[in-house]
Amino acid sequence: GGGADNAANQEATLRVAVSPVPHAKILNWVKNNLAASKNLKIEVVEFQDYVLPNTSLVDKQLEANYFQHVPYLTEFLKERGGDLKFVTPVHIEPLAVFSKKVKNIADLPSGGKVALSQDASNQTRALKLLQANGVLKLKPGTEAGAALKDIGENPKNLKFVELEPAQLARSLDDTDASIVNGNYAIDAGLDPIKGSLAVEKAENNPYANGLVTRPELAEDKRIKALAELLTSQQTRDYIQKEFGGAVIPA
Amino acid sequence: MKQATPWAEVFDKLAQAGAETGLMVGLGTLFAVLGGVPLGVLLHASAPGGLRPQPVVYRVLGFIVDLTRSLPFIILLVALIPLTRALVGSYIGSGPATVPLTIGAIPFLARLVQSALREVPVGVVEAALTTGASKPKIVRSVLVKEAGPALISAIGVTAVALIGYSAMAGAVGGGGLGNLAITYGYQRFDSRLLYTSVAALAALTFLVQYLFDLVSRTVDRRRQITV
Amino acid sequence: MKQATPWAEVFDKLAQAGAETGLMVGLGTLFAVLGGVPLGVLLHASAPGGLRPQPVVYRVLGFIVDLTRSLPFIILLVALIPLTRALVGSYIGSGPATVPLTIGAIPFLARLVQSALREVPVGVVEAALTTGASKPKIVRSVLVKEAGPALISAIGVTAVALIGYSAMAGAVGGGGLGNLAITYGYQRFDSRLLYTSVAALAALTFLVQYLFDLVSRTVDRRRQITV
Amino acid sequence: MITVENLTKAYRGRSGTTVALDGVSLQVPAGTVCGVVGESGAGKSTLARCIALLEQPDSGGILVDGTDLVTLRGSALRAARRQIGVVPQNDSLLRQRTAAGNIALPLEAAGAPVEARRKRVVELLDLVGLADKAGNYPDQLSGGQRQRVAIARALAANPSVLLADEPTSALDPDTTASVLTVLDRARAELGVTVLVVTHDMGVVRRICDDVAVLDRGQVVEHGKVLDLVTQAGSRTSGALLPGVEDIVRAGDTDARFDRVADVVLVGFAAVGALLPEAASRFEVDLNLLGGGMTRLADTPVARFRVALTGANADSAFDWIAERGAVVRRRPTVLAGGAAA
Amino acid sequence: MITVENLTKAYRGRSGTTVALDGVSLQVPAGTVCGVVGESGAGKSTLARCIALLEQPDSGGILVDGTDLVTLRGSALRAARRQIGVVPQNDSLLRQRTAAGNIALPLEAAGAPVEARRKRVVELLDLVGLADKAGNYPDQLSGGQRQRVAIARALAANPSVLLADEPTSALDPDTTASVLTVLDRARAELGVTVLVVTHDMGVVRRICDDVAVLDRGQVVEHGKVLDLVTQAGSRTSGALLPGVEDIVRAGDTDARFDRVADVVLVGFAAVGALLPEAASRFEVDLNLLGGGMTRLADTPVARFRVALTGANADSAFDWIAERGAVVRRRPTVLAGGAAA
Ligand SMILES: Nc1ncnc2c1ncn2[C@@H]1O[C@H](COP(=O)(O)OP(=O)(O)OP(=O)(O)O)[C@@H](O)[C@H]1O
Ligand SMILES: Nc1ncnc2c1ncn2[C@@H]1O[C@H](COP(=O)(O)OP(=O)(O)OP(=O)(O)O)[C@@H](O)[C@H]1O
Ligand SMILES: [Mg+2]
Ligand SMILES: [Mg+2]
Repeated sequence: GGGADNAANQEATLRVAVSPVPHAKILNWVKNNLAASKNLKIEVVEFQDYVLPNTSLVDKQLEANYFQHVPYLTEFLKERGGDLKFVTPVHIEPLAVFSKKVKNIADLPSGGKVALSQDASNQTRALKLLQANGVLKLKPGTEAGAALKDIGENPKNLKFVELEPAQLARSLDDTDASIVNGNYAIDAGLDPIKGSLAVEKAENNPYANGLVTRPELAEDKRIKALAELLTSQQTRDYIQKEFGGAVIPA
Repeated sequence: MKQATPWAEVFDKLAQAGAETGLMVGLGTLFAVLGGVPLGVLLHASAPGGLRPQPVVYRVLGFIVDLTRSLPFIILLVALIPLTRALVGSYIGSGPATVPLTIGAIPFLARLVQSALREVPVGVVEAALTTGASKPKIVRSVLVKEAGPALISAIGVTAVALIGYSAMAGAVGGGGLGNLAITYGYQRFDSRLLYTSVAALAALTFLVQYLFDLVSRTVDRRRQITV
Repeated sequence: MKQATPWAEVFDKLAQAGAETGLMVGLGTLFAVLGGVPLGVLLHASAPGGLRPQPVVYRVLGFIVDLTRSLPFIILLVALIPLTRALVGSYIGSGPATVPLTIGAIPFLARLVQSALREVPVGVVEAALTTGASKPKIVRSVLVKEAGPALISAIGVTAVALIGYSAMAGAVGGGGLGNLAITYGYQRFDSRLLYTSVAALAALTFLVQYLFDLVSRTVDRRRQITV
Repeated sequence: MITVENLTKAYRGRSGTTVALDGVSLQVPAGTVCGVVGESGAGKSTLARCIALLEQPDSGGILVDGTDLVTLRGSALRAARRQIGVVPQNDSLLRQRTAAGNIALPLEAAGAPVEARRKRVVELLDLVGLADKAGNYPDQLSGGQRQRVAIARALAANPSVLLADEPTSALDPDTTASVLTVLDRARAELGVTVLVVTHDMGVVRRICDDVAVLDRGQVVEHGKVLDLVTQAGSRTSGALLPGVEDIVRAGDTDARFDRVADVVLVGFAAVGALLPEAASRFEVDLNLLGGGMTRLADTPVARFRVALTGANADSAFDWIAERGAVVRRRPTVLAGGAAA
Repeated sequence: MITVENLTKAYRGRSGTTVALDGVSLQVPAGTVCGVVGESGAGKSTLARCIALLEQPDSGGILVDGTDLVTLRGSALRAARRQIGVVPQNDSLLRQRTAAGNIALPLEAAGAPVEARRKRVVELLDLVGLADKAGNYPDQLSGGQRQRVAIARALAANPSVLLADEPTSALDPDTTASVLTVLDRARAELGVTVLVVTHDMGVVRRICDDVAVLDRGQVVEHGKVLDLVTQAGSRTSGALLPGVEDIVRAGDTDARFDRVADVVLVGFAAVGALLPEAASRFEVDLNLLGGGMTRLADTPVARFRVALTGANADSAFDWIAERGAVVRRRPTVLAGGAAA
């Protein structure tokens, strides 16, 4: 149905776009366990795509989305236009470097094959994680949106392959290392804390996924209520418990 | 390992996803037929050796058809957002997702229809021409009827392709069995949901194929090898 | 707006992606033919009214074929990882991606082949039977030959479908034009790359379709309507 | 009325050019039946297909009932086509329609109302003896039954011109006779102009007014059947009259007899009695070496190879010839060895 | 040698059951040609298709050269099939192969080496008069040319049995004659057993030793052609001998004459001279009301409707009958009005 009515009607269901993993799981838990307390009606709409949740929010097909972090939102608004507001961060999916071949990131073989995500922001994060661990150096000034072409120094002459995010966790038999999102790692039975060669820091991590809405809805009481619920202690406990470190409350 | 999804939840999810797939594939096939059969007929008629060869029309139609077939689904979907909104008001969910699915299936079916019509024996078409029937009439009562069994097979192939395609409706919240298999089975490593949704998909495909096969054979009045 | 990708880089990327797509579609089509035509022949022969009807074989083959057709590509790809690795050592890159692409295309082509073979006039097959030719011989020199033009069309449809499918090979680092359009053009908002890669895809599709059309018509020895 | 003027048609293929029609001119007056005969590959079907507008001639004109069909377009063309019934040589039935459905095709094209259509189809099925096969699909019919469906279909919309390419090739003599009766009645009662391609001389004998003989794309004989049969040496007479060569035993020369001649007799009076009467009148021994009687439409005709032995043999033949018969003497080898 | 025993075959369809063969028994001795004739829809093609193993009979047995084909399987079956050449009634040429390619099909099936194959194909193309059409595809051939390709194909692998369903239906008389010569030579020189379904009595006359008449799925006549033609009232004689009914003018009753009879004459001696001789010997007026002469294989036969006027008319007929002719008197209406 059209978006305008739901936006105007304070009682109407709040339609929120999420990525299937892990956002849908978290939001569904909130919807099933906490929403009633705030008299909030939520419709969870799962998108397999990272562009359409924003465009459809701009198009007023939805009232909010919850799948992205600030850097991605900034990039999106810059490139595609529109006006969206980041309401609150909810969780971080720290990236971690896994390997079945080496125990230490410094042991990555020369000319080794490293898999990272094909989507822009995860790729940037992966490259920055590698840089932070001294594996490579990005060209100066490219950190913000770094892509493979921005690698300045690659002393080990590593070969990079871009894979679909969920694919990364499966690729370890075929790579020397793969940089995997925490949530996919834990589902794949990898332990991002103990089983990884390196993991993204949670503190001051700019890549916290959060709730986004249109500016005119920023003060909407339903959005505020949802933001509250998503960042409530119960939810944080749930995330902790459910994802065991692979997804960290922001 | 984490706990398996409870069966009750599995069935709930399957039921909902099945309904979504059913909607997308059912409507998609229906509209693909409404669009793809006429388009295929046009392609066939305007092609060299057709009922009314028109090289320019054929090339232009062919280009549109091939352009549409060449686009990755997500790009087609995005390109069609204005159309989808104009048609159904929104582009989110399984209903609206049917629009790009259909538009994607139409040129696919059209090419299959064209191939099928090419197999109608020329003598039969000539006989129809000599009756003084108009070309639209010949299309309807001769070409389409004579190619009937092959057309039904082609529609079946399209319906099955739509079952596969419809997994991509997940990009706009379309849900469906394919999307369920991807999100749960593939992204979340939930084998219970993976296997059940894949089984549901396979069963659906098998059923669709079986039915189209059956209808195609039933309406076919030609002799078959008997020994 | 960020700076547009320089044309030199665009062409580099297109060239590489084009090569990847060419590899995946070319090899994929080749192997799909090697697998799909025999499988389609088997389906046709074992079907009711076929050369040697075998209901059990037909059902089992049909089930495998339909199962494969029903799977979302990414699931098929994951399911085939062990096979792919066994065959080519790795499952990452455009070469290995050809394995699931092929396996996905085989049953698709097989059903098209089956439909095409069904259009071979029964009298011709009977005539071949009375010569005492063996069934494999009849398949090769009669069925496949007589259905030739339709088979070539079917292979063309499969090749075009592979162009579309191959976009999904990006999931395993297969690259290709479709993936370029999606990950760079669409997801990274690079319209120069989007449009050029889509144009390249369209041109490729058009070319493939045109060639298969041409060959199909050229090898066809049947009369066409001349007035 | 069908007028074909100087029609030329060649098929160009990879392996060379075949001239199928090489300047064919032909007239079929309204309400007559013209047979087109000739060897396999002579161009008969090509001619019929050109007139039916299924082949584009290279040059020449085709007028049907005064209009040049080739220049017509659109609905005028379709209306003209509806006036022309076509029985193609090749199997052309719709495989997915019943016999009745096939016959209904031209009626649908003409926009006949459903009830009228149904009635006409029943009538036609009856006419071709297939009332009990109305619901059979072509693949459930015998060869001859399929051919009769094609004939019924061509007649369905009451065309004023009928082009029939070997319409009885799959039919036994009895069925052929009944089909020919149907065609003959169409001509007689409805004034239909018929062009019938056939290799069956029986068909020519029974219903053709005119006949055209095609040979390698050219018309080598064309005229009224009755004129052509009495024309000595015409192919038509050779083909239509009872054979005389057939009967003579190898080595059984004409030498045993004084005089031998092939005699063609036309009409009731001549056919039965002329020869015996001559024999008794001239007191010669009459021997029939071959030939027989037949009928062209309603006219009995006969050709016999007659041998006369006796002094008056020559006079007897002269007498026969005077009475309107065509007598062609044959050389007989005399005892002395010289030809007479 | 083909033996068919009590063969039954019904087609079951939505609109009821058609009994196509109803207890058919038939024997075609090795090296003979058996014609199968009968009305359209009588079951002729069904019979041929059953023998060719293209239809599964409901009951009954089929033995070809002593083996029951129905029980054979696998390579034994294929070997047996290679011994049987089949010319189907329907167009059955491979559309995507040339004339030569079609003819080569049975040779490929038999695994003949390429060079032998090529040679045999050329030979066969020549035999059926299509040497210049070797490279034409079926859609580039005329109807009769296609039929000849089918015949050549059936003969290609030198089968010992040939089943031909209307092999000359699309052929003009001359081409038919040359094709029949081919079949006749195959029988004479190679001892091929031939079953030929035909509606063309000319075919039966020229090459058939035996003939079987099918009527609604049953064999109503079966025997040697020469025996059947002299059997009064047999369908075969009606069909094979020159027609007598045809010639008599409507209203032209037999009443004008004293005695009328249909006379069938067989053999060289009888055919030419018997009737005139009788006329002069008994001093009666001889009038031929119809009929003619023809030839069955090499034997001349004739049937005439003969009217005799004169006192000795009866004696003359008796004399004719004594000399081996079959004489069937016809009732003549006497002046008084009573039948004689
Ligand atoms: N597949 C079928 N289904 C139903 N009826 C059939 C089928 N095939 C043949 N028949 C019927 O069986 C009868 C015998 O057919 P068959 O083809 O043997 O006749 P035929 O003697 O060869 O006739 P023709 O001289 O016309 O070719 C016909 O009445 C025909 O309609
Ligand atoms: N499409 C074609 N391409 C090339 N040659 C052709 C084509 N159609 C017919 N011919 C040739 O043209 C000639 C005339 O063919 P047509 O069909 O008119 O003969 P026809 O007199 O009807 O013979 P039939 O009695 O055998 O049917 C034949 O030699 C044939 O091989
Ligand atoms: Mg012809
Ligand atoms: Mg038949």
